Amino acid sequence: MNAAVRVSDQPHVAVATPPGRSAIDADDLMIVNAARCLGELAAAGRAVCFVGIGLPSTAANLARRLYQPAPVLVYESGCIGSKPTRLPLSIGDGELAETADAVVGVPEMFAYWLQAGRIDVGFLGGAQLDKYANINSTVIGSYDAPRTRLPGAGGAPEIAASAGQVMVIMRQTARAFVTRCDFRSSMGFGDGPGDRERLGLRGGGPTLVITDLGVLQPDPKSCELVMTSMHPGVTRDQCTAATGWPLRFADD
Amino acid sequence: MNAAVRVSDQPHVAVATPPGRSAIDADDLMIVNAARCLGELAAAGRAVCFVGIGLPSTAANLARRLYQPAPVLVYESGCIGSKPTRLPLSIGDGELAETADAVVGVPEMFAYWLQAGRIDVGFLGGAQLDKYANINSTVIGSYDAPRTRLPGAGGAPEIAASAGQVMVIMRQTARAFVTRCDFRSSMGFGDGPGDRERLGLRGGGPTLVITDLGVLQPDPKSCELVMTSMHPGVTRDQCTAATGWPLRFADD
Amino acid sequence: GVLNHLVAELLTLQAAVSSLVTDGLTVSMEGFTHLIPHAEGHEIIRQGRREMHLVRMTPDIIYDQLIGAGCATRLTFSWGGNPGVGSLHRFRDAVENAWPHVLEIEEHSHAGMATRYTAGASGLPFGVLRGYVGTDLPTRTTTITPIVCPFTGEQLTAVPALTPDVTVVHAQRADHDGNVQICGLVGIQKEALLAAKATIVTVEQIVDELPPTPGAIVIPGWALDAVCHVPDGAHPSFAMGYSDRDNAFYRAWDDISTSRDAFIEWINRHILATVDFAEYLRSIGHERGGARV
Amino acid sequence: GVLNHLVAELLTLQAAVSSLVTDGLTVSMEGFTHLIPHAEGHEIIRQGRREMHLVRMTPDIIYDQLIGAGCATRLTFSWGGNPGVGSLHRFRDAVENAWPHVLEIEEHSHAGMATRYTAGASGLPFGVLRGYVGTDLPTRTTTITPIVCPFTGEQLTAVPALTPDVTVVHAQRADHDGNVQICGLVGIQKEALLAAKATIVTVEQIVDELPPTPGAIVIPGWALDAVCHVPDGAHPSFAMGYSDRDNAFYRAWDDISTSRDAFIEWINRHILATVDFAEYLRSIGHERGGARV
Repeated sequence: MNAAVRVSDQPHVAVATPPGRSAIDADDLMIVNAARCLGELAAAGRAVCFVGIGLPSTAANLARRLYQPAPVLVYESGCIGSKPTRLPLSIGDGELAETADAVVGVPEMFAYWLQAGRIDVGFLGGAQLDKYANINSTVIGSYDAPRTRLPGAGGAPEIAASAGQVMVIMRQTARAFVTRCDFRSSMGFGDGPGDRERLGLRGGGPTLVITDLGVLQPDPKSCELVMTSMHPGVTRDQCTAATGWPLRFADD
Repeated sequence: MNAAVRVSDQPHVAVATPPGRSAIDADDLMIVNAARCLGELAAAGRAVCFVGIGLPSTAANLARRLYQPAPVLVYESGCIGSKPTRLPLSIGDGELAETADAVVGVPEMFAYWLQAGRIDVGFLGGAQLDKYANINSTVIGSYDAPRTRLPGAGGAPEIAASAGQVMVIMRQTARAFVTRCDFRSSMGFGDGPGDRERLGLRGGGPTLVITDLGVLQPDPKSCELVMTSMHPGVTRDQCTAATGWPLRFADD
Repeated sequence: GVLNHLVAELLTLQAAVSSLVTDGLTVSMEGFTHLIPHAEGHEIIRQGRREMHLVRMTPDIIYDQLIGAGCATRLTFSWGGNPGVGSLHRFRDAVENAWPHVLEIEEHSHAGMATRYTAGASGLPFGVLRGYVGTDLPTRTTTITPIVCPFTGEQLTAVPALTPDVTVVHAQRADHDGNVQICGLVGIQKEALLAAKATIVTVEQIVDELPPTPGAIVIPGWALDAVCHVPDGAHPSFAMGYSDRDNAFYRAWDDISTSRDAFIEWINRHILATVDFAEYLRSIGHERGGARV
Repeated sequence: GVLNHLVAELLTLQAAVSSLVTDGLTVSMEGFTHLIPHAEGHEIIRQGRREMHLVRMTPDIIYDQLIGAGCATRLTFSWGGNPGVGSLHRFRDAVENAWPHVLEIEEHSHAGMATRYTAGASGLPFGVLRGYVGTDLPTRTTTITPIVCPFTGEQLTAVPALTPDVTVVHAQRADHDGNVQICGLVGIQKEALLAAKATIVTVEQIVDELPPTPGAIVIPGWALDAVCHVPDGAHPSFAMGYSDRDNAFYRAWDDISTSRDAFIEWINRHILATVDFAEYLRSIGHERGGARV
């Protein structure tokens, strides 16, 4: 159960749905966007995905149905190459094991498959995201006297460290897209360019943040997340208002 | 394939059979003696044995047929609780896997089962044994310009380190029972009392050396191997002549 | 094992808990998304254990109940949510409000917990991983420290072995020697068992002979201590081949656990007022499916 | 894999060796007592590879042949005997007499080799074990060094990861995507494969669908490079379910390999003069049993 997938599991930080967008539309948009990206990666032969339940699982399964070559689904519960016929309700769903090419134990999953660099794409989400794509899924407020205690890091620190690339799926709000995370549960680009290399992280880090308003990508030079596309009908003002740092747009 | 079991695999160090003892008798005596010891350990609930092919496997299987509770046979090829109906020819014998309670990979065998201290009894043998029960199964002569290159340590260093106790099975000759091993492939009591503790070895070390002439055991104080019993018809002179160090006898 | 070296003993769960689980112990109850040993958790609540150090990758409902019932003073974990539903309210109430009392936490990542159990199972004092780097976890958790590769000079992370006093898991089957077979998602159970000083395994079924099963692992009885026959003992989790995950219960737990009063009433009625897990299952109106293999 | 990321390619063994195994590489051919990839060893001899660094826990007949044929200049190993028979004469001749040329050796224990492969498969630069302590191995092998536990201060032993350029194993079956199934004694094969930069797997059989099999493991094709159909490719070793160990051959090898002349003649006649492993098997009069599953 990586923190990635619990976009809907973060209580007390739920986002009020703004006028003109329904919750279902937002999720669907994010799923379709993520699935399309996975299809492109699969075509390039780089789509072994580490997925959990929720939007990433839905997106990965959608991509598996739509694209050939299909992405390979790896669930952190131990299933490699699962091909579920229906969407699983939990990462412990029997269907995931029954349709997998291989089922392995948890230590092997994290050591031989994730840590060794065999995962092309990891998914993350959380309660807070900062402009360097660091994520908080641990605590709102101080660690010792939390305002809201969240579930914690789970698989996220090592997904963020070792996956070939990381896709973040989160609803975009000023409360969630913050200047600085209250706690850094997983590392994006740290405090800016060069931090990943300096710390010896082998994975490529975040490449896409897929939101209900559009897509953000890290600027190749500054590593800062920049809005690179917006869904039809979404305005720059909407995006700016939904972001806690001074948001840049790619075509500026 | 631990070095333990290749009593018959050490070429060029074969022992000329002395008058009055046939090769078969010698092996049989050693096997029966070892089986009896395992039976006693099983009765005390301490007989999970790490065995390889050869005399230890024969002895352990004999004990398994003779005693109740029976010793548990663990083969380093990955078989836990094997109950072969015929004596296996190699530790890769299919029968060992088919009759095992569990089959595990080699890393797990050495880490979770041997290193973690779950093995009560390990067996060792080799080309040379010294009075502190250190064993050489690596090389006769110098390492860089060997007179005889032997197979090497195999599983022996960690069996010697981690098994609850070690039984050595070797034919007793002055050429094999030496003052100092040319190479220390596995550790008995090192250079004497306190060495195992000092080095942090968790297993109890050698408790019995079963030979074709009788049994040697380490003196509780000096750790030196002392002849504690002789087979019927074997004389002290025979034992002394077959030992490269000044051999002591338990009832001296 | 501690009770008898060459076999595991077949015991009632009541007897296993009362002989092996005492106040103040470090206890791990594992099962990653599958085979969560809920019956054992209930029995510990029933027997009123206190000041336990609970260890588990995903605390889940099983530890929400133990924490809310006041059994634990310390928790080592990596992800504490109600999977697919949301918060663990009793866990949050303990951490946020110290109710029913202070809960000290030691927080890791999944990979770190897996490394710690593996070190424990291997008889090593620590394990090494590429982990935690760049996160705030090492600033809050003292059991995370850098280590340098003696060959390459590269800096990695070390974590200490987990060696629980008692590990508890649920499995599909055992035979009369206490050899235990786990099928499907095998999770971290083998490592958690082999890392522990004492072990309890609850099983769906006791069989004369373990059927060879694709994807199953077997832990020999001589490496275990107590085996207890508790059908459906993972509920609301599941045992592949025997039961399905009770997703409705996971959702219902959100309501039950949100308020302290509702929680206390539920614990009183369904755990403290029942004698065992079978009666608990009847008390919540749960029908057992029975073996489907 | 290096050839194509999402699947393993089904190739002839000749093509796999010529594209992936070049002179001077570090090559591991694993199979602990079972599934020893002899066909691959032969093909490397046939293609005349030189200056290889061979890695294997138990060099066995497969490396005796490669060493005697002059393919190797370096050997990393833990036990070099002919199991149940005696010496590996070509290995001994190389170490004792530098024939056909000097063979540099790097000697470990089984536990150390297993730890090294596991570190390699895990993407770690080193592994830790309780090993080698009190032996003379650390004085002769530079890749054994002490390491101190950062939590307890206890001294343990570190060994560097093994990351072969190519790992080769033999297995029972593969499907058309190159997913490989290994049954029975699974040894160190998974770790050796996952530690390598490139991989070749020879299999007894290519099937449409891998049959669920108790005790089997599967390595997904996307984690492998080349899969080659070579029936009985482990001979004189065996593939559980397909063939038995040819104990007579192991004994016969003692005579064949004792003298340089007899060895050279055997290699010329049975490996260099045959085009592939099937012809080799006919040349030694070995009848294939075929699948017995």
